[in-house]
Amino acid sequence: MAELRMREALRDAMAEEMRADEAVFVMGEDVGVFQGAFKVTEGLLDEFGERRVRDTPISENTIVGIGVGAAMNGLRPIVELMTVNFSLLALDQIVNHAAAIPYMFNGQAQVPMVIRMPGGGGHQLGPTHSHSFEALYLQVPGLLVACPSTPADGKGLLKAAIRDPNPVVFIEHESLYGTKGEVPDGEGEPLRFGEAAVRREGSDVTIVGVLKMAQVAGQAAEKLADEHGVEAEVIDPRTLRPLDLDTILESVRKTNRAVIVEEGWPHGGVGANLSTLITEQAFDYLDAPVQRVTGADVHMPYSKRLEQAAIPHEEHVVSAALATLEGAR
Amino acid sequence: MAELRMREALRDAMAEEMRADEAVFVMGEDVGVFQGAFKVTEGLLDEFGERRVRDTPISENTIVGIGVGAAMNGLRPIVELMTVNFSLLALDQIVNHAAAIPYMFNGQAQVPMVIRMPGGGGHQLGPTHSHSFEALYLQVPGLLVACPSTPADGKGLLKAAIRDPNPVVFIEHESLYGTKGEVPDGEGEPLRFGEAAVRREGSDVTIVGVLKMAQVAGQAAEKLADEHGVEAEVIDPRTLRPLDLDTILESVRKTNRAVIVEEGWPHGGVGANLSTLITEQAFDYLDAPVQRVTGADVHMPYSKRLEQAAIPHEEHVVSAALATLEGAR
Amino acid sequence: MADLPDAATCYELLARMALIRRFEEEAGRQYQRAKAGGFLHLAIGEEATIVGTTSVMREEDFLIGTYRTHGHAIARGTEPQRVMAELFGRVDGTSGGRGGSMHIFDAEKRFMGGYGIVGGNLPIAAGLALASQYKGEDAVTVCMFGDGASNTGNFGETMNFAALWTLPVLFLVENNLYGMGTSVERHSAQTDLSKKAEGYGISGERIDGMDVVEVREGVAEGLRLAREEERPTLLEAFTYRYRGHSAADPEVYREREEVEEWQEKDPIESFARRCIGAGVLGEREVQQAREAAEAAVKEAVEFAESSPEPPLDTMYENLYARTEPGGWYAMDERSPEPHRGEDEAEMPAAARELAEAGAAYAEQSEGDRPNPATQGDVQEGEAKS
Amino acid sequence: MADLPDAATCYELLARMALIRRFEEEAGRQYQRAKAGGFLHLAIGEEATIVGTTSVMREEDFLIGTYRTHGHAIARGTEPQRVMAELFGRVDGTSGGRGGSMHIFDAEKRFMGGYGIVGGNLPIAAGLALASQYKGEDAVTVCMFGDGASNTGNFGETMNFAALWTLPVLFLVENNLYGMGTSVERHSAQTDLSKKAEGYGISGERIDGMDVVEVREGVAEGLRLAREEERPTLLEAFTYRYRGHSAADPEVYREREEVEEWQEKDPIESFARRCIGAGVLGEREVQQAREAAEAAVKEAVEFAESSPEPPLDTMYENLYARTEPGGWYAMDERSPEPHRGEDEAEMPAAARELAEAGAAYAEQSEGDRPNPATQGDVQEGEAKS
Ligand SMILES: Cc1ncc(C[n+]2csc(CCOP(=O)(O)OP(=O)(O)O)c2C)c(N)n1
Ligand SMILES: Cc1ncc(C[n+]2csc(CCOP(=O)(O)OP(=O)(O)O)c2C)c(N)n1
Ligand SMILES: [Mg+2]
Ligand SMILES: [Mg+2]
Repeated sequence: MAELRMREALRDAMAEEMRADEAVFVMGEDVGVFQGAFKVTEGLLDEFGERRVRDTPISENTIVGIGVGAAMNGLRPIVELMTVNFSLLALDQIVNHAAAIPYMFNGQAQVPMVIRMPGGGGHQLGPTHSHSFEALYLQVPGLLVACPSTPADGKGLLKAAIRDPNPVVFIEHESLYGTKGEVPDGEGEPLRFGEAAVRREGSDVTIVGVLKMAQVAGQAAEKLADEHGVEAEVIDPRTLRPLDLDTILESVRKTNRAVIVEEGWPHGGVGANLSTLITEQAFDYLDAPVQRVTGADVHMPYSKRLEQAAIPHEEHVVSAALATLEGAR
Repeated sequence: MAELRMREALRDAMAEEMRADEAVFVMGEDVGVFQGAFKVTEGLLDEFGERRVRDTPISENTIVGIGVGAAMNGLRPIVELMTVNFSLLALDQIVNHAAAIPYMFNGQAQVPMVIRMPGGGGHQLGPTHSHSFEALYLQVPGLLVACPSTPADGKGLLKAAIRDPNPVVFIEHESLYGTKGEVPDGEGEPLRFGEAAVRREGSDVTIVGVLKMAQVAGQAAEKLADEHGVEAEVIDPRTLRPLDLDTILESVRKTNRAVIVEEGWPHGGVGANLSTLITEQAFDYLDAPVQRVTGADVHMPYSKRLEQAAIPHEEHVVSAALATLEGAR
Repeated sequence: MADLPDAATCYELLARMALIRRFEEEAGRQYQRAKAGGFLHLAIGEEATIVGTTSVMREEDFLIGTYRTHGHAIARGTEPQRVMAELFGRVDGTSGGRGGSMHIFDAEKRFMGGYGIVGGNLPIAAGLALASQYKGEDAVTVCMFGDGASNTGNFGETMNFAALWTLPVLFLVENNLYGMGTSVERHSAQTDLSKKAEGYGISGERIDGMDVVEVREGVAEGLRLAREEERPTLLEAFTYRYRGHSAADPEVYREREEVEEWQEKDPIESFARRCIGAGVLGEREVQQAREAAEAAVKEAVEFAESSPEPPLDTMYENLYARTEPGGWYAMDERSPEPHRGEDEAEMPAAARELAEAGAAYAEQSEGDRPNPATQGDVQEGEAKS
Repeated sequence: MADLPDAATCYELLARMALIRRFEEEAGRQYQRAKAGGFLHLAIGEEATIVGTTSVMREEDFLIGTYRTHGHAIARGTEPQRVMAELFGRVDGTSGGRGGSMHIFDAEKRFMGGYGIVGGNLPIAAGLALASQYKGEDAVTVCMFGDGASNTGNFGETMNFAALWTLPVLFLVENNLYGMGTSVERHSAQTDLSKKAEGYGISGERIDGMDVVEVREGVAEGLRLAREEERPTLLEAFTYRYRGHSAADPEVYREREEVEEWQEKDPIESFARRCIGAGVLGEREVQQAREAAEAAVKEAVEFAESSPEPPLDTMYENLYARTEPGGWYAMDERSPEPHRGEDEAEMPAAARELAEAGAAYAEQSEGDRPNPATQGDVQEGEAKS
């Protein structure tokens, strides 16, 4: 085990897969000479050269479209969109092309590409630069959607994504790049998509947190134990498509209560989807309605004070968890 | 009362508002000489001329962006995107500009524009041309979202949308353009956004249908009454932002059961959002989990047989409604 | 005027153009009979541009086009019957009935689609070309699109990429003077489309898209530049669609005379006359080409008619490529909807009958289509776009 | 070499450039002190392009720019203190603290923003111009954007619209040789950006963006063409940013020497020298301009420091414009989340304390910033973009 930062773990995943497979290459804005806007591709240009680490013009839709075409012609592109916020410009290529092509052409073409995109709030980047679009991408059939919250998951899921024959939207969180964690040494094994991680066992309430909120969920669980004697089970789905609903349901059938934590908007969010799926599948097990903790329903304000109030914190998760237990104690 | 087709009612709404306000104009691909891809703008060019009915090049993001700029400079653009499917190309201007500008510039600029876009399946248009994106747009703060299912609502909501100071995503259904309905004569009054319509009263189960599925919900209700002696209350939200949850909750508190019908994808859909909101607000009133009827989780296949199987029909709604009643009878 | 190629080639060119013409005419008839659904975009009048292009391409080269590409696939060598079966939405169709008229695809013939989104194929073309270059292969990608598509953001972005990365790609604008109902002068400030990419460092040429021989020469040179000099170029071929934009376009935006003028220059007629005049082909061979086309298309319809509809349990096939067995890929096992498609047995009887019935719930009735120009029902709007 | 304007104008130009320079330097300092957050894009070195442009615009004209526009707003007449307050995220900021450095806006001065999405301002500029034309008003819209933005799809789409509809707009590329860390040669096949719109029927000119007088002349002519001849044009101004792309860019993509060479041509120094040389201004006036800038910026910081943070109950203000009273507009009254913002009292104590605490949960601590080049924490990545 080595301790790595998320950005280093992601870079290692790319470097290892590039060494193993000539078809894998990286392209995106400032991924080369600049070493990546968030330094995730640091060093790749030096090791692999301009042919395999390609700086691009600012043309999101075409960057992704070139990835699609290259993937259809035998390569395994890793496309970096500088942030999720700009992926809106590429959505046509992501939804109507990358995701649709294998189905629409009845399997004659595959699109084995990974589209990496960091997002989320917390650094006062303001309205256009703080989006959380997990809820947007999980809607789309044909895509796989990953949202790792630890360096080990980041590395394992990215390796899996690169080897996967399907188009993968790989969502990273800008606040997690600097966080450290244990990562298996050497050529780590890829993780399987569709396998959630139970971060903490507990019998009182199930807390599901996505991306950065997986960490907030964990902190809240400690607080619940220390200050309220509540034992929460904390689950990180790790991928939203495929979704490991079994693990979540198993937990809810045990705890009879659930809280979903996400950074995105409340309407039609990850929480709305999970809350519905859980309620549909485990209605009779629920002692209280599933609680959601979401970001505020606004375009992220720049002011640090407003931004912090707009993003979920462990306090919100704690109160939501206690709300599911009301009456029960 | 006159009987009009949806497309005529929508055209009348635009024509009336254009006569009343010089600032209102229409722009989009083939809205003029061609009379609109779906004939909704028929006759407008003849009456208002090229200055106010503007054919555009195929440039979705810029079409919307020009609307945003024109709206910021005192006009009231009605932008037609030929179909919702192409709105993905304009999503950056819709989300990061139209929807964000009033908030991000703290009210110094308003964006009073309407973005009309027809969508939905049922005519074998295949994977790239059959999307239902209501669930995508309802997520976005700053937007209003309308989805009329009758000619009267179409006219009333479009007039309201044109007069509204906020950006409105106005979703029409290609299958509804030909349907006829009673529309108030003369200068119809605009409808208020955020007011659902109770199409049918009933005490056994609440069925909420969106856009074309509002009609399928109504057909299903008749079938439930005739063949199963079940009295369903049918609600058409008419707008998804703002959402008239009060009316829906009032009904669910009476019927204790709910079914949501939508044409779009199951994950993170309109149904997931409504099901969650209903369960959160009326958990103790629910005798059964809220049921959803959605489109299949695929890119709409062209084959008529597959397409029909992928789209909800009254049979699906009937069985979902009966499922909520199981045990109860 | 460019010289005629040898007799065998001339015959092949004529036969291929005639085949596409007949195919498109028949497709139109079958659409009227509601055997084909959705939108139907016919390329009648544009055969010389299509066949001239493919006739000088190598097998290894890639072709990618728009939603108006029945002819492009056939020109690349796809069996007409498989294209017709796709229009019928049958399992033997090029996309197994999933894609339809706008989404034809034939990996084997390196016809890479068939795209419903205007301009959507341009970045993909650049990607196909990038991969060929990356792998050190000789293949060139030919990207065909319409005059209207030259206004999309993808056009500028892709031109810059192609020039910047010296990609082995040839862009060919099928300028048929209209984007739907909007004429070039009304949708493009620059009406000389061959110049439209100069600002991005890509030079262009204008060619007569009605003259199959001139198209061959222009495309051959463009392929050479891409293959040997890594120089992407932009060809503008002047052509014309005799029919409406799609099946039920009343064509209020153009005069009957304009259509007739262009029909004077019919690519098939004129080429046939020239071949006969030059003594390269005889009347008999021209007749023979027509009859061959007639027979092939008749066969195509029979084949399509007899091909089965896709079974419901194939609904989710090819949505995801699976690396390994196991259900963990299936996305909506938990969706409360009956699990349509993946297991017919699971479908509620009602839904199954419904689907078996096929058209039962479709807006459009089997049999003749209403005349969109006079009637107000859904077909109108639908068929318009 | 273009003639100098009269003394008063020269002083005004010099003073305005000096003010922007000092403002930007101070903004950088305040960012290091973590008084300003997010990204900080400084225009130091680009003052002549900015001030030369605004100095020949009319009050009624519109200016629209990018995320590097503190100076543009100030050049348009926005009080520096209100821009600084925006960087501090305070209620007296140009956007009340909601927009931040990348989203400056001043409707009164017709500075129409301030956009974080590269290329996002181009279509909006065309829309502003369309409305002026539609209303029969004389206003011209000036749209400024970077060399990197010329590769976005919006560029081509907007150029075509502007030419097709003869919109009263002037496009000005601030070519500072880099889009982030990518040099023009590495991101644009066409390196003469003034030619980049020719394919769309828009001609261009190259001007020295370091020479405020030359910028004035070029822009004045572009404004005239737009206003009098309805002819949109594209100006390419050569300029240079002395600082990194944003606050913590280690600048591995360029040599120190290159930066120094450009600093030789410093727009403020060179213009001051020239004015003195020509006897139009004296040393004393130049000194006076500097001191005025110094004083104004000092004041701006004090003002920003003393301006309050936005109260939590303003969270949802201006998300929607309301036509009438009544809660039916509020979108998430039903969201199970405490209704943060709309009613402070409703907020759970924890959340309120938290928010009051301000930075408590932010990754970045108050006080000096870590050096991104050497440390691995989040600032690094963050500050990079
Ligand atoms: C992005 C997008 N916008 C709009 C449409 C609707 N549409 C289909 S074809 C067409 C006209 C295209 O004209 P052109 O590029 O000249 O090709 P042609 O049909 O003439 O072959 C339009 C607007 C679409 N399919 N995709
Ligand atoms: C659509 C989009 N893609 C990427 C980014 C990230 N980004 C911010 S500035 C920038 C470089 C822009 O360069 P240029 O247009 O030359 O402007 P400059 O910063 O040099 O003034 C990039 C890639 C963005 N903000 N928007
Ligand atoms: Mg055309
Ligand atoms: Mg630049």
